[in-house]
Amino acid sequence: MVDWRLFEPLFNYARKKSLWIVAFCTGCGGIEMPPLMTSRYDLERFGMMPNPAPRMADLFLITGYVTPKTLKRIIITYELQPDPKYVLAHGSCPLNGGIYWDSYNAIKHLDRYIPVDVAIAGCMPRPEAVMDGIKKIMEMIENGTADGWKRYKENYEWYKKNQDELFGEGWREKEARRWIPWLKKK
Amino acid sequence: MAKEEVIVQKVLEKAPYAEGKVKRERRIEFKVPADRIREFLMIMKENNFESMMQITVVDWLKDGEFELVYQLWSYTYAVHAFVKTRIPRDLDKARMPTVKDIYPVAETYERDAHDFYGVYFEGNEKMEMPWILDDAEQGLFPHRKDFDWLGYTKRKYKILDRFDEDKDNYVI
Amino acid sequence: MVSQSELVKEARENGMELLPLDKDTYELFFGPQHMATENFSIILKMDGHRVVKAIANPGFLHRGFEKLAEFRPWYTNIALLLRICVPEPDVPEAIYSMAVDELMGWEVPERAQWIRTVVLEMARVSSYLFWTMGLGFKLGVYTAGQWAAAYRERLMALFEELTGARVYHIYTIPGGVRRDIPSDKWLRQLKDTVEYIKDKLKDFDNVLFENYITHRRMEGIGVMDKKFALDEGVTGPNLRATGVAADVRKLDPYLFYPELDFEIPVLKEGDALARALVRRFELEQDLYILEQLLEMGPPSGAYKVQDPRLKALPRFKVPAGEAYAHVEATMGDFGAYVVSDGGSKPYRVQIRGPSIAHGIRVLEQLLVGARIADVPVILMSLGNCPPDIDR
Amino acid sequence: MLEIALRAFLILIYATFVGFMFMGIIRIVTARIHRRVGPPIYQPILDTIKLLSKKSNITHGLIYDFGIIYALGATILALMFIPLGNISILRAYGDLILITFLLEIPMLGIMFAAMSSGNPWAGLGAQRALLTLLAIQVPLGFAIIALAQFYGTFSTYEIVMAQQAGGWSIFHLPLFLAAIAYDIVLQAMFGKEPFDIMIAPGEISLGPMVEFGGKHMGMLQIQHAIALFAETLFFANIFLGGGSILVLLIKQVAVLMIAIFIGAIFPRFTIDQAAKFYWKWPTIIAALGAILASL
Repeated sequence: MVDWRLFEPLFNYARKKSLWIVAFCTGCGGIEMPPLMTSRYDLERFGMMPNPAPRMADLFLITGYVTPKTLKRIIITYELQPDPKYVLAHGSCPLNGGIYWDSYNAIKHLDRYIPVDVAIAGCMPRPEAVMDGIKKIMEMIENGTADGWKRYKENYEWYKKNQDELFGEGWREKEARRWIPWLKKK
Repeated sequence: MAKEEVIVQKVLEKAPYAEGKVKRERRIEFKVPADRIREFLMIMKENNFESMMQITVVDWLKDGEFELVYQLWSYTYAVHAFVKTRIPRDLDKARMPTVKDIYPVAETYERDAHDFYGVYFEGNEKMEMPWILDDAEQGLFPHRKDFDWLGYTKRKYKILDRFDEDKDNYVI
Repeated sequence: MVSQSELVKEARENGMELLPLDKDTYELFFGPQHMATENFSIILKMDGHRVVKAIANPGFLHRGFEKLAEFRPWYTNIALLLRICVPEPDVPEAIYSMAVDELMGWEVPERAQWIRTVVLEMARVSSYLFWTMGLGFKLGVYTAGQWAAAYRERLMALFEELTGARVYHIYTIPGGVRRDIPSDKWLRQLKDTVEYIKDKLKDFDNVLFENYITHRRMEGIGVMDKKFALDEGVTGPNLRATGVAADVRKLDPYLFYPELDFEIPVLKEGDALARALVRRFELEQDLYILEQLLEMGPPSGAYKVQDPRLKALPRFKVPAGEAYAHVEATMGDFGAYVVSDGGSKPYRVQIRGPSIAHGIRVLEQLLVGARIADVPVILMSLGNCPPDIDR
Repeated sequence: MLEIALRAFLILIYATFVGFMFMGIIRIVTARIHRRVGPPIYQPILDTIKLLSKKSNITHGLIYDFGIIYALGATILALMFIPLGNISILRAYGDLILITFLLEIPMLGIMFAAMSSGNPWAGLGAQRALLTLLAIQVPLGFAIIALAQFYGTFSTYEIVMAQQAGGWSIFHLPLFLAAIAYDIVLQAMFGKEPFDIMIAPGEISLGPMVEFGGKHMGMLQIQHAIALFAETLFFANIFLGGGSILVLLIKQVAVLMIAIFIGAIFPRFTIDQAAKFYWKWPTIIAALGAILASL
């Protein structure tokens, strides 16, 4: 068989130059996504494009604050993505809660629940800042330090413990079945 | 006489149990006892207050009462009406009849008031349906004034106590 | 690789097997991870590609603004409340400031009022362009969407020069605005931008609004009649599309609007196309309003009130009372109800977003019987903005 | 024997490469219409390498894997039958109906795979794709009949030869009508607006593709590239007079450009509207062509 490790630099170059984004606006930062994708900033120059299907996506942009209800969806979407996958947290809110530091419904430290590769500070970060963050993540992919997906696999117990502490055990099943009685009702 | 005064007079003739006054141009206010609210809103709807804008709950902790403000807007007169009523704020006593058959949109506002304040609207079958709050906060009614907001947040997210600072002296 | 049978077995063990709901129907989660919804979820009960029942599921963006506002001083709240409406954050700023002005009994200087009006109108134009982009993307005319987002960038640049920020401006404050117009050059640039966008409207017509397929896609979809709309608390362009000539700018005039000349576009059909076209005509009216304002020129004077109480902002208190202010946003009637108990923080702030009426009951009822392809179109034509439902 | 295998291999390499370039051209030209710079032309190749190099791969059973292989295989087979200048290998057997059929099969393969994944979006997309497939049959059939009637043969190679002698097909009125109908059908085959109903990112999140990730999607990218090449090549051969590889390439790009320009300015139809549309205008045009050709 072929030793695929030989091709690893080529693969890393391709991964770096072809980051597909999950189309999931998790917060107010979603408003800066269209400008990034259109003519003034045009991220497609770097081969990035939003993709509606998480199965095909590589980069998960957490655009802004994360509420527990969204975090459940984020975790599920993150786990749908095939490895290697990267997470870029956008704005101060996923870092420490930002302006919502005392809100009962905003996650304070996102990296307790899913691994974050690059975080951009600011509220709201300018498109240039986001592009800078993306450049950083490209560098990290090239030299192999963007290893959030590995960390998630290795420390899954810890992440799962934190998730279960926040949502309660069995939240996935509960979430999947929540609306069935209401849909059955006439 | 200004149109606002005419409207207030017209409504008060039909509903003598209410108090009404003109707050300012295009704003009028009524105070209604809680048990007559359905009756009164029906009168308001007949008097061309077509739309309900929101139901605001104000938690007057000192008085031990909730103030429910039904905010109506009339496209005919271009007048905004506050219909205020007071109910006790204890969980078992904070009950109101629903007004969703008069203003259908009230169903949504009532769900909102129930989720955040614990006011139960009898007759609204969507009261128990999941609304904005997640499971963890169900039944805590976090917007009440006596809810330990900061303590709950710290416990939930395990954040450090360095946030305990004097919040009375903000400087912009 | 995990095989299918193993997956099924695992799912059964965890009680996760797929249950058919009723005969011939299935459950479909529309969002939040979906291109058509902005972190908002609709649970659909589907029969083939027809919707049988829809349940709106908001709350993904809830941060508890109304509670947080009770913990923050009057002026700090501006930086918080504007985050309720992301596409046009100037609206919550303006309504909150207007309510506080009323409580304080301030007469806002003319210059400040003029600037506020300009900012609100710019926000309306940029919000409509953003909405056009959304409609284009959902219908599949990516070209129109991309152009709209590109033109919006010009307004963003102007906002940046005026307020120092692209999206969250924190510019309108109680008693006026935070800082003055930078220079006459800025006014000239605004004039150029208005003319530029006005020029380009024809392109949007050609590609999007007068397109045969757009009409086919949107005609007769999600029809509301006048009575339904009034009962359900529908406001703004959606109400105007059902034949009610209602506009807060005319009915409850605020700021500079009494002195301006503009029309209220009204259509009778009440379907998705009518709602889209009303928005299209309003965009033109807004550009016209901006032209008029620029023609007038900014009045001279101060750009915020001179009040000794403002000298020591940390001890700034507002007299007890309550006030309600509302403005016409692109989504509809945006209102703020502010109660003060005389303290240094608000006692209660409630922001009434128009989407709480449009996005829940109206949406649920309009979706019944729609095809799956119509769901994004109806959602977009209602101009639903989830953050102001969730607050 | 070895020579034929080598030639087939070379055709495959050429078709894949040019197909990827076509995908790049689509993205660049679309970006320019959007007033953007757009990605480099080799971007689809990078995308494919990235997809193939994914570390984890999800499969939903045998049909799921088989569908992809089936789609890729059918596309390659179709490619071999289409005349490519003077180096193609099976062109003597290249029947119009056979090639048309083979160009449609890949969609069926993708449908198999999508339906076996059990994702409701994929199911919805598969329904739409099958209905699209059904809708394009009618105008396509009439266009083929018009060609066969006009030239009196079903063989693609003979049609190309006849055009060398008697001028391009589209310069004859009946075949011009058939070409218009066929071009509208091509829009659906490329998956461009207004007939990108089966993937519709804003409505059903890519439909059948929603569950494919990693290597499966990489294979589908290759399949898409070859299909793009084969479809444009077929059109250039039967309507635009064929020619040497270089001439064909120019004609193929022209066909592609028309598709891009139409796709850039039209919204998407819903599936029932699209079916009605196909059974109305393109069918009438193509049928008229067929009647004129047989007179």
